[in-house]
Amino acid sequence: MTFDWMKIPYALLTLIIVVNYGLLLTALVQKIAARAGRRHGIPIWQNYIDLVKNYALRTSISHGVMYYLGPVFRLTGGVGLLLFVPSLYGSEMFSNLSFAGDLILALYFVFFGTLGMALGAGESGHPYSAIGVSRGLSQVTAAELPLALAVFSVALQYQTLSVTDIVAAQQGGITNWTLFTNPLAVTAAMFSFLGSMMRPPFDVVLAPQEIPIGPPTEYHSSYLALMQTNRALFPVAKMVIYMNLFFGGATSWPIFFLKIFLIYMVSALVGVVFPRFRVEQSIRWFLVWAVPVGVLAILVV
Amino acid sequence: MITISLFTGFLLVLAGLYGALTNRNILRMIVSFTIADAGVNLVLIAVGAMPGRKAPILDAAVPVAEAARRIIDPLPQALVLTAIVIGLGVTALMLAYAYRLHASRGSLDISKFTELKW
Amino acid sequence: MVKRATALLLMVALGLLFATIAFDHRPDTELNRTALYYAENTAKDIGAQNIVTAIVVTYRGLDTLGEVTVLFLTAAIVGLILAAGRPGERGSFPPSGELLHTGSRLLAPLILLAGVYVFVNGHLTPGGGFQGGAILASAALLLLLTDPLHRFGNRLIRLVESLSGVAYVVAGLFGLVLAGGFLDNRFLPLGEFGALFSAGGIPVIYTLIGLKVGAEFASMLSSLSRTEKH
Amino acid sequence: MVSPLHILVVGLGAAFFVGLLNHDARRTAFAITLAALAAMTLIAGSWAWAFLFGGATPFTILTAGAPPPFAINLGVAAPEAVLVALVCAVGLLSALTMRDALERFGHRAMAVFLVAVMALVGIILTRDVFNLFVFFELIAIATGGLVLISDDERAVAAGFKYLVASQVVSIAMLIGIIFVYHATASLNLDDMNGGSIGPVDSGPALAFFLLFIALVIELKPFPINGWALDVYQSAHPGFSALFSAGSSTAALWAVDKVIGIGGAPWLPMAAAIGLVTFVGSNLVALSQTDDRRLLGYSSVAQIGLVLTVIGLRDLIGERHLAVGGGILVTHAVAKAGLFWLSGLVASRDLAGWAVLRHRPILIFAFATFVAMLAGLPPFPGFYAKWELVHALAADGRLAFVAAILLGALFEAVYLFRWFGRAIKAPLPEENAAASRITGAVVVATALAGWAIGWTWGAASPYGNVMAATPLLVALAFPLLEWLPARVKNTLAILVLCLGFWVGYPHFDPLQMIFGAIILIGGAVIFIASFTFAQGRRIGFYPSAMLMYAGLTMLIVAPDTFSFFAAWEVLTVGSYFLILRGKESEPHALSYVVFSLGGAFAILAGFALAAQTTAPFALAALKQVAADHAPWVFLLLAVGFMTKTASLGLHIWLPGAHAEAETDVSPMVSGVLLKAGLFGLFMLVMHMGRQSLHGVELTYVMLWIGAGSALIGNVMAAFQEDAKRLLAYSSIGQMGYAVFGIALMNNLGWLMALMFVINHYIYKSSLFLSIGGVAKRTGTREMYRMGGLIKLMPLSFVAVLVSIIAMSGVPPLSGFGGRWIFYNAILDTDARLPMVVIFLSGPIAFLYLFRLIHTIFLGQLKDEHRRVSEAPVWLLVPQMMYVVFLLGFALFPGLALRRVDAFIGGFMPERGLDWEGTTITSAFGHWNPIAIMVVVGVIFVTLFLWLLFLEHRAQMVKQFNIAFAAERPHRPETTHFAWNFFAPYRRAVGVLAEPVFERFWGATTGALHDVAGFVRRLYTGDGQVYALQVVAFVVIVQLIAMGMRP
Repeated sequence: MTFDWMKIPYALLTLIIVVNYGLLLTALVQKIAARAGRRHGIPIWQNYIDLVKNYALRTSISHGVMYYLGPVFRLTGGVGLLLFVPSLYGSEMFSNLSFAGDLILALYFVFFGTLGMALGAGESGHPYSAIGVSRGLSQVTAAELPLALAVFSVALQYQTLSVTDIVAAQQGGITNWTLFTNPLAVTAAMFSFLGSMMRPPFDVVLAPQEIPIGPPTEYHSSYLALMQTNRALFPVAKMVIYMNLFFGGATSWPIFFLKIFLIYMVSALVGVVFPRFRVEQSIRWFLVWAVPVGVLAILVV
Repeated sequence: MITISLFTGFLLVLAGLYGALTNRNILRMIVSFTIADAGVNLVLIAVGAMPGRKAPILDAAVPVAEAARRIIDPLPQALVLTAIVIGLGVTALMLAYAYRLHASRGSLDISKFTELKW
Repeated sequence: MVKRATALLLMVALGLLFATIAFDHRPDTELNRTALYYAENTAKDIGAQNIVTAIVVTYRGLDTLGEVTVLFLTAAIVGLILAAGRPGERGSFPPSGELLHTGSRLLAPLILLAGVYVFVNGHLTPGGGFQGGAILASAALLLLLTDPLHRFGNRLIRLVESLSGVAYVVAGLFGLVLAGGFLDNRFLPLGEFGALFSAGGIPVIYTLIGLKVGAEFASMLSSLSRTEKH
Repeated sequence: MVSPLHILVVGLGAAFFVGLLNHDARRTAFAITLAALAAMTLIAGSWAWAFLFGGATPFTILTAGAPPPFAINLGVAAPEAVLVALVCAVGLLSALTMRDALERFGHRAMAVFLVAVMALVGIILTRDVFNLFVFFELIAIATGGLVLISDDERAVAAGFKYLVASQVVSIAMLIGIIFVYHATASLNLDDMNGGSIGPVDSGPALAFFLLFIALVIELKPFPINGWALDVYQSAHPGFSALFSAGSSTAALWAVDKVIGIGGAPWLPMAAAIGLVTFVGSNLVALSQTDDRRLLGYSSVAQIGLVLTVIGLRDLIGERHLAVGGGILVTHAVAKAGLFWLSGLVASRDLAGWAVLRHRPILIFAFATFVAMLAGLPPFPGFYAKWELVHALAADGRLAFVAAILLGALFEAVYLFRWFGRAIKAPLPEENAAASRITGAVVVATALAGWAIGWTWGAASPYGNVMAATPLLVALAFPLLEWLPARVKNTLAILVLCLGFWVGYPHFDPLQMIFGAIILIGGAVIFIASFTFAQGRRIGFYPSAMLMYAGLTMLIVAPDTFSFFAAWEVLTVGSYFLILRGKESEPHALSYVVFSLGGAFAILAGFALAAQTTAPFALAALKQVAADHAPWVFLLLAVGFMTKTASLGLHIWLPGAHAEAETDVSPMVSGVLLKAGLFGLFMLVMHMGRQSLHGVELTYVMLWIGAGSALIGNVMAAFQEDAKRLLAYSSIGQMGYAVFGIALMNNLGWLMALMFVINHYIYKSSLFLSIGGVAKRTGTREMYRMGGLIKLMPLSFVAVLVSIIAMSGVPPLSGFGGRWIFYNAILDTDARLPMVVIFLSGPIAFLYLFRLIHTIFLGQLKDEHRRVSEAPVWLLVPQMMYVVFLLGFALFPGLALRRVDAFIGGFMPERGLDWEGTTITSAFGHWNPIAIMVVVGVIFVTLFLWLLFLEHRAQMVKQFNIAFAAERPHRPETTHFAWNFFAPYRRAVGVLAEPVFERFWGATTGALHDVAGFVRRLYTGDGQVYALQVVAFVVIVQLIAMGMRP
């Protein structure tokens, strides 16, 4: 096959844009959440400071190979996820590496980083990591379900698995968005979205109070830095998929930024309103509320 | 005549069986069986019999020429001979068994010999 | 009680079955073809006056052989059983009365003679090997009664028992080789109808049967008598 | 040729002559007895040979030089010759095994024994009904005598009970005979045949009924056979052998001869009694613990089955002799062998047979006999079962089929339970009673069994199972048992590879996939077996090769018969294999019972499909008549899904796979499970969609597949035992495959095949790694392990790659399966089952992570600090699998392109496009190489960056963690592993309820209760038994009257 080498710099460009946007966005959302809680909150550039600091830290230890590779897996997952889906519709420049695969690839690649980091965290031997992983996996099995159903319903709706085609089908007016053509699917998907954003009420995995930040407990310095990068990158990458599937995609960066911000705000708003679920509660919640919607979405489409 | 012996035979069989099925004493059972055997033999003979005919012996009384019209069916008689002997053999055998059983347990009650079951 | 009731019930049912059989039974007025064949052919083929004998010894010789075997088996097994359970000590028996003694001395030979007569004439007159053998055995019984401790030679009995048996089989084979088939009596000349030495091998076979039956009964009796405790 | 008459003559003459000897000459007497029996066997054998191979023609032997019916005559034809030979041979061998006893009891006993054998011959040969009676009486009396030749005091009572019963029988028989004679004017069977007996309720007919029922009672029908069972239990095993193999055989033949007199109206009665006996006796045997009595029950049952065949002779036609004979011969040989074998076992308890393990050759014989009785190939019983079921199904007597197969299943249960006990019970100290003669007799009998199997197969119209090359190769391995295990192992590998090389040109793409997995895959697993190849490793290679032989025969089978034969072969082979595990006895049993149950379903399905055509090509399943096609589909599907351990039929799998030996687990998981999938493929390819009462069966399969996937995964997530976890995950994986097949579209099947390949690779790899870990750590409980990554790095890598592949995360090959799966379900409209599949998808992550985390990560336990890497021979195949996985991930096309094209031949819609490196479906695309490259590049880049930042990172000790600011002191308390997914269990624990286990447990429990209740009929009171006999006569008559119009 012939490979267009120009894709690489373009991909890198996308990467840089998204990372920076992610850093700002997460900070902004945290600030908003803080304000909602009548606190002052962090400065908008806080994430940059943390990142620089952690990259600069040199006191570093390792618990073993998997521990060492954990962050690499994690970030690879994030970057890969971002690059396997086109960011901007109709722009050859930002279609990234989507030639490698379609929607299914993206969906399954989500787990790549999670798995890798879980393994890394596991080798640290810290019980909190293991507990965090246990909770995270348990919750995700239920949380992923509505999304899978929604995605499948959308795929059925448009009879394709190619992200580009799905976006194409939504062009020409806001009413063509899946949001309006297939509201059930979108509802189910957004439920699942809440579950996967690690924000209340579904943040028991990180559980900042009783088990300091869950799986990554043992990570520090530049390990942590890689993860923070990912933490900025990953949600955006994920939301790109949501945007493409349900909200008509984006044809230019401004629209891109706007839509992503709005999608993020959903979970942020829910997060400031609701208290935290225990794992089994959230699982039941997904099975009782989200899954039926997804099933409905599949049946009616 | 034939009918009578036939019924008698059957009655004997029933009586013998009844006895064998109800008497717990082994010797009584054996005796009952001999009664039943006798009944069976009687039935055999009765079936062979034919009204107004003679025993199948071709002496002066029954010339060879008219044997066909004068004698009764000889076959059942031959059979009954065998049957008798066999019955006798079995009876002897059971008696011997009765002896052994009594020797082993000091009792002739058949319901006492039930180690083997299920 | 339950058992008796069941037994009774069963007998009734069985009785009904038998009754149907009996009521359906119609005695023949004419000989059926098997009987007819015997009636017509015995004289010329077998040469025996007593058709029953002819059937027993020849036509259905195999049955008779089996029959003899039954006695042989019984004798052997009775011996087996009682040998296993034989009491060690021999009780002393009261002397049997004078009358019995003399009587038996007088009778035993006669009885033996009668027995022999019965089975030698089996092909002419009623009677035959089994009856004769039984009579012989009764002689043995008599002797046992008169003197329980006296054992007439087991060896002799066993000899007679086996030899007559083997001889019987051999006689059967003669039939197979010299005449029409196994146990065919015509390996000897038929002789003149009605004479003592007639009907081919029948007298021989019946004699053997008589001896064997006698021997079997005798051995059975003696084994049984051994079980007598005191 | 010597006339068969002389068999009688010799027997009788010798008996009389032996009587002549006195007690001291018992050596001579025994010599004469043997000589006589040998002579009889010789004569009989020569005639059997003449009739089977010499083309001799039937003839009659006259006695008394007069023609029948006026004199007794004997008839000799092929069946008589064979049966007589059988009886004489059994007599001879029994005499050998009874030597001590016979000599102790002296010449009388020997004479009786001779007469008994002679009389059996007489029963078989005579054509005269009264003569039959005489011989029966001889048997009765001789039995009465021979029972006493026993060390068991209880034998006396048993003998008396037997005599009482036979008295009743003989009374009925005599009355019957005389009236039948009166009605037919003859005593000659050939003369009386043709039903000249009036209407069925007339006097003569009732008389015949008495005669007939008397003969039937001679067969010891259930449930009025207590007297016979006591004899079986208490007599000398040598005599019991004759009693079981000889008496019953002769009596059966007598029934077959006599039933002709009454003619057709009486056949149903025979069939019914036989069937009741077969099922009932096997049922009662379930709760039997005394080995000889158990054999008694089994004998009764087998004879009942033959009686059924006799009763069905108008249906089966002239083959009824072949069918009945097949069952009868198998039964006689096996039962005699087992009785003789029991003579070598001191204890009467089933577990007592463990003593045989001192002489493996006897175990081989034991296995042979069990296989024969269970009707497994290549023994005559197998062919008979096949033909019988086919004949019945063709006639639409499905109730019969069901009953027969049920009874056969009961029998299999107690036989295999017995065998398993013998193999697994603790080995007693004292050696098996060292009677060399008996041992030799037993072994000779077993070999004779194989020989009969061969000749029978050669004669059967379906072709000879034993002649199949794979089976021959497998059967060669028992002969090589003396070789050291390493040699045998190498040999096995070579054989498998050779097999693939030979088959390669002939395989179609589907067979190619399965063939590669079975043969090449099998060979790879054998590499791991080098680890355990110390000493001889008796029994392992024959079993394994038997299984592979069966699998090979399965994929190349052209017609239903060879397919079914192969199925049975692989089942029994894998059973022996599984049974080798330490704790595996109960699980092996449930495996074999489920498998045989499934096999019976398959048999019924094939029979229903084939109707009368034989042999029936698998391809002909297309043309099955529409009215019963759905049923065929249903039966076959159920049968195959027992092997794939689909929901409801899955409970055997976890134990069987988990308890098996380390190198056996991958064989039975990675390879064996594929047999079921192959069957399903065969089924749907030939029969397509079928719907029953408007329910589409493939749709039901979808649900079952989805359910299996869900339950399998959930259960796996909750296991503490690593191998059980893997076993449950197999259930889940097979669920996916079944689902794919049931999708009934191109991609669905492709996905199923993808799972076939992937599952073989990663499941084998995982079982080997985990096996290695278990071997080193001495436990399979995951929470007892932990932190092993540093000690067993290679095992860790193998597991890591395997679980990434299994989880379906890109870039490894599992993703291909998922991708095809999504495209496949887009093609169908069956949406609800998909929800279930979706639900089960992510759950895989739970158990996979748990597997690798709790074993290799976390805290190392103190007792494992010295653990070393797994044995090299275990690692070699694992590394090969890793390479496979990567390779298959990069180039799935290599395996799948041709299959895709092949499937296209069955399916309307198009499959995938394999343009260059991109794989395109109607909905999306996927480029494995690109994915691998992209991910690789990103990963490496980031890794280098991290290396640049963290190159001075220093390794720290185990407990150097920020654990609430203080140092934990014990790995046990720090290693979070036990009940890892507690919250998940709290949420969905209801799914882990052992519903099906309870169901099957209740079923078996109920059966045993019934058995325990029914057998209270056997009070042990001889009088009650006699009462039962009379009652039987009456009741049968009443029922018969009730049934008749």
